[in-house]
Amino acid sequence: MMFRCLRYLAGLMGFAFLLSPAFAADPILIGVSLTQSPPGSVVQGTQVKDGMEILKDMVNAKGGVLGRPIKILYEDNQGIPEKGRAATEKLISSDKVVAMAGGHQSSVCLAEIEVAHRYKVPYVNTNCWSDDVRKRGYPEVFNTSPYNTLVSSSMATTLATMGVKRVVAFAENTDYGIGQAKLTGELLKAKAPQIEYKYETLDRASKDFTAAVLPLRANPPDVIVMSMLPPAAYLLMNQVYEQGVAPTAKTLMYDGGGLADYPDFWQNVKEGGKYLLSFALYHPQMKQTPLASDIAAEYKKRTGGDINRLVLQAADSLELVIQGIESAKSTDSDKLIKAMQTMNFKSIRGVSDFSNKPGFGYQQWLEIPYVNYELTAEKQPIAQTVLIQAPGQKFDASKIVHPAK
Amino acid sequence: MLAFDLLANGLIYGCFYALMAIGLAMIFGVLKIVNFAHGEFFMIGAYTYVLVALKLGVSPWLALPCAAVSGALLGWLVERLLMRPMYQGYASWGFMKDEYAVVVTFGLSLLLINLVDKIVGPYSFRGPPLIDVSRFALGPIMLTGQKAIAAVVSVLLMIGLALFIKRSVWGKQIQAVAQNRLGASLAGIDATRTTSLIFMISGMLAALSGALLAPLVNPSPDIGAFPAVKSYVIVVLGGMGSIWGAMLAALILGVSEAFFSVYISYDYRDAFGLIILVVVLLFRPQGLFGEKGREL
Amino acid sequence: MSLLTIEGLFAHFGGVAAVDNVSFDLRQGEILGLIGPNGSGKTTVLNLLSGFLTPDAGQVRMRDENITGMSADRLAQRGVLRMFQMTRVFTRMSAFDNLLTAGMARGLSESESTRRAHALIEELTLEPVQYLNAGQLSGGQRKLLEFGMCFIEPPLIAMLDEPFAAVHPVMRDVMAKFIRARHAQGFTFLLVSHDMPIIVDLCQRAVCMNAGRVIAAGEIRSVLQNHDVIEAYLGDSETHSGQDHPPALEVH
Amino acid sequence: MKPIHNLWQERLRFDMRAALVIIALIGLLPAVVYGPYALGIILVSVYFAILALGWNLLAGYTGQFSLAPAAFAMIGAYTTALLDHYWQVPLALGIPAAIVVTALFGLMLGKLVLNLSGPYLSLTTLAFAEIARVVIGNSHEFTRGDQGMHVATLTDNRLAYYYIFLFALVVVLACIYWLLKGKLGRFMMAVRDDPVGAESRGINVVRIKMIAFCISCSICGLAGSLYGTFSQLVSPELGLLQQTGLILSMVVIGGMGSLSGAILGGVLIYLGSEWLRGFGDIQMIVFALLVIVFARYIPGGLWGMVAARLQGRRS
Repeated sequence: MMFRCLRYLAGLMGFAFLLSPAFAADPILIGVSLTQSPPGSVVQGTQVKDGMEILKDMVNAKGGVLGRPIKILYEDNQGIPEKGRAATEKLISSDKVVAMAGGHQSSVCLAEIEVAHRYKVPYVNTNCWSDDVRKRGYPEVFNTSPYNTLVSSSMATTLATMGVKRVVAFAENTDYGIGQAKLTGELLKAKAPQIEYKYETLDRASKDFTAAVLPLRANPPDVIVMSMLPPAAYLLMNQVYEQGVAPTAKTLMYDGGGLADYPDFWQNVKEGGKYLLSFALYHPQMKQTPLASDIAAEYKKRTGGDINRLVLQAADSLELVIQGIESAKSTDSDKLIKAMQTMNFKSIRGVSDFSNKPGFGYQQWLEIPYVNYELTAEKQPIAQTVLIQAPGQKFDASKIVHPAK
Repeated sequence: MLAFDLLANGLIYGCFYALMAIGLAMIFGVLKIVNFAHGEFFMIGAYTYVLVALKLGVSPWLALPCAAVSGALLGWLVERLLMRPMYQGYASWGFMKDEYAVVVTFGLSLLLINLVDKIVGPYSFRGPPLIDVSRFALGPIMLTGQKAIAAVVSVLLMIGLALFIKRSVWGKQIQAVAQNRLGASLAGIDATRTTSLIFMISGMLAALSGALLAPLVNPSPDIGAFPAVKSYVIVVLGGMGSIWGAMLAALILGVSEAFFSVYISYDYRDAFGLIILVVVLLFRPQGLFGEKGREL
Repeated sequence: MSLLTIEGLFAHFGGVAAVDNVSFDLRQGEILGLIGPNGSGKTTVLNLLSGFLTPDAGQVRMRDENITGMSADRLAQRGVLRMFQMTRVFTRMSAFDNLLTAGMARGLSESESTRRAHALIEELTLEPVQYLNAGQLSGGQRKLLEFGMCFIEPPLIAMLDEPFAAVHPVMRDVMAKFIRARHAQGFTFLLVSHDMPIIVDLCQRAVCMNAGRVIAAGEIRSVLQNHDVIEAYLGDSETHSGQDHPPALEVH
Repeated sequence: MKPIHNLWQERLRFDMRAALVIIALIGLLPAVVYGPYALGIILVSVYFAILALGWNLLAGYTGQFSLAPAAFAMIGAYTTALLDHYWQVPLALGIPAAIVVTALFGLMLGKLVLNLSGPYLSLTTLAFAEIARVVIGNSHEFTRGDQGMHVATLTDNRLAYYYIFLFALVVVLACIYWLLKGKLGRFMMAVRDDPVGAESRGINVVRIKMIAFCISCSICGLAGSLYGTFSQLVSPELGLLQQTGLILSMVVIGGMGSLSGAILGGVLIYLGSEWLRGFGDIQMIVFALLVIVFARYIPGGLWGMVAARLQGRRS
């Protein structure tokens, strides 16, 4: 009798033991400060969160890192630098996270890296494009995110190869927008001085850009570059279309913000989106690592939508932390930072190593793969878009389609 | 040519502004308080329109009245639950009216924004247009069908309102209460009921303007901010509570904004309306069309 | 000897001439009654004299200084005080504090105004309520309080706007007593009122206005017997509360 | 058993004592709270307490319902930041400069609005607040737009900073107390209760309003400037309308026209909203509901309730 009880007990214990071993150990905390409520871009925040969650669950299902599960603590920063600063402060100093990740708005990043720098905690920048984030030269900050210089130079090349004469850029009044527009201008001056380029800053909070668009009606440029984010970008596209400025046989719009794969893109722009020329960091035709495809599948399963670059970027920034911990064999932040600097990072989007030359490339994954494609029909999923520039290849202007009139 | 375009667009947006602002002006005229949640009335209207039309697949033309109803309902609730204590009971409240109103409506706007953000989600929707003419040339100016229709509807609404206020019994009662609450109630007008009517109208107009603009401004939970600030400016510009003043001020604002942003600076465009306001107040403290009453 | 001289005062609201070429003078140490039917412009004259309105034309001289259009607070500093028909006390301060504040506003030291405040509280029979917020006082008590606020630092001229309207008889007597006492000490009053009996027994001279014009001025009885005055009162469409039937009746 | 003396000075003294007690309690908080983050939070709550005091002086005591406190905090912060960024002015000068500049802005705005009444004043100050924010937020070249500016800091020691803020709070409180107990205080309340009456008694209403306005503005400026140096970041968001709304609700919930009320409201509400983080992403909803319920059902504010109790016991 007694003996049988013991057997049951043993059996139970054994069973309990079989339950995922990871959760025996206390979790590794990783802090994420993102936008979950207005005025910031909640659209971005949501996708960052999705990406993080998916990868985290995958890793934990495989038993976590160093035998410990990953736990992500989210803080809402409303896209306000000040709030971001406070959130980071909280995560680092009171929740004691081993690393920060997920930053997706340059203004906020710039505030947050100050904190990370002060506490010497690694900070992985998921989607802050502004070069200033790198130029601060903080050893704690690692950038798996694309950066304005990359985008601008690619756009400059594009414009040069397209052989256009006049270009007008609309930039939102953030460091991302203005930074990109300025940079594109400078690079154009170097690459193709014959191109006449000017940019206009628009208030991203504004709802009516007609007044900015109207002056273009008299004499439309060949390309209108957009360095803007939703929702302002959507409104601008609609109003440009409404005023008949673009897309036309003469004028196309060129998006430098990777808009076209936002989940709410088509529900916000209708005809305006057709013929949009887009710089993009993700395209199904890119070479995908198996992990990336798994994530895409999982994302489809969870949200029913197609994967997009931001989700992957988010996963990537988490992946960086995980690999760092694994190669450092510790969660101690100094060791972690060392490891992340020295190891070579197998990114979800292809192997990548960080340059450490000061300036825009500091601790930046330089060769982020990108493409240029054009949307040739309404409601067109990314997979069916026309690649004007396949990954790693030259921009082929001959593939660009113009509307009949 | 460009000037003409600007004028046309300015006027159209002026109409939209007017529709947004009138409701605020009315509340102002009657209660002399700032309704900080005015922008959220707009937002609720826009969302009702979008959701009813997109999710329930109802024709936009039916979604419009739905939006109106939602706005009126919200207005009624606000008056009933939050505003009433200011002029009923709470005798001691006479002196803390302003602060109470501001704080309570501030809380309300915060509540509504975040409720919608959590329930409907943060993504912005583009409302379905009332007519599917994506763009057409009206003489030299380009318009979307929606913009044209919206402008027409809002003009009609304003005319309707003006007639309602001038002709109908209710309208007369509103005027009475606005001029002298006590006097009106002595004359046997149910001031409380009139006030709640005003809130309903105000909410309805804001909601309608939200619905009409939904296809143009792609509402998101925080959409309310821009109509709200514009409306505040317009109301002061037009002279507190003067409906005609508000309408005119709205048109002026719309047009001058358009020109300012092209010929002076786009960046400071939203500051511009406010600058006009400051200038006007320097010379006419009672606003453009408000008339100075006798003190004492 | 004349303390205040008003010459050809005009004031318009939009098209309406509320005060139309009004001239009279106020002598040192007298109680001048300013009477007339509703809407005859009495209060407007008061507002003009106390600096709450600036006349469109005309002149106000105190002694030989021109004080036309001087702001209310400066006039008050010079000793031209006025009381309101709708009392204007500081509702969220205690009655005592009201007096104190009034005193300090006239430039008295705190200790001095405290001393006088106590005295006035006593004279005006306000002890029981002196620590209540003025907002909690009855209409009559507020009027008394206003008297106190005017007199905490002796004014050159005290202008009273309908001090007796809607006041309990007892209070009214206290006020009348107060005015008489002050008059005896040689203070000057401008008394706007409907209440004929009191006008008659307080004032020596009176000015009667109608439709913004002065229709009669001079020794009180002569004014009350003046044909235009009786006309004005009888013709006055609104009939007032009991006490002022046509003034002439008072006289015979 | 002496009567309840409803005398201004007495009430003020009582209020002041209570305020000092509250501050003393706040001063002891660091003994119980742990870690720089927690310290940071109570520090920010003190920041709001200062703002609340500043605004309360204007709205609660002088009855001028300005809607620009946050804007003035922002202007103060930017003054210090710009001086630091362009001319490397030491904070020892930068912070006083913020006080002066905001006072000047207050003067300008005051000249414009103080002859306006109630709603006009509110809306015009609101308009001013928005102008200030839009202009600062869009002058990328000068203020680096909504990217915000990096500011020097007084010290990296959190605790030290906490007591710097507390000191500032005490100084502000002392100044306000000194103001209120003199002539000026009485005149302010006279203006609040009845401008016309006040004028008729010989009070120069506009001048009183103007003084109150400038002082209140410069208090907000000081708070903002200090806050900037603490967070080492100033951004236009400091001047958001929501911030003003927050300050208003602090004062109203704490109790208008009361020193301790403002401080109590400032500290409690901020701590509360931090505590609400526990509710995750519905914290804003809960907060909004609390604000509404408080404003609706507790007119006198927290202080109203407490004071009634204490006064009652004293009699």
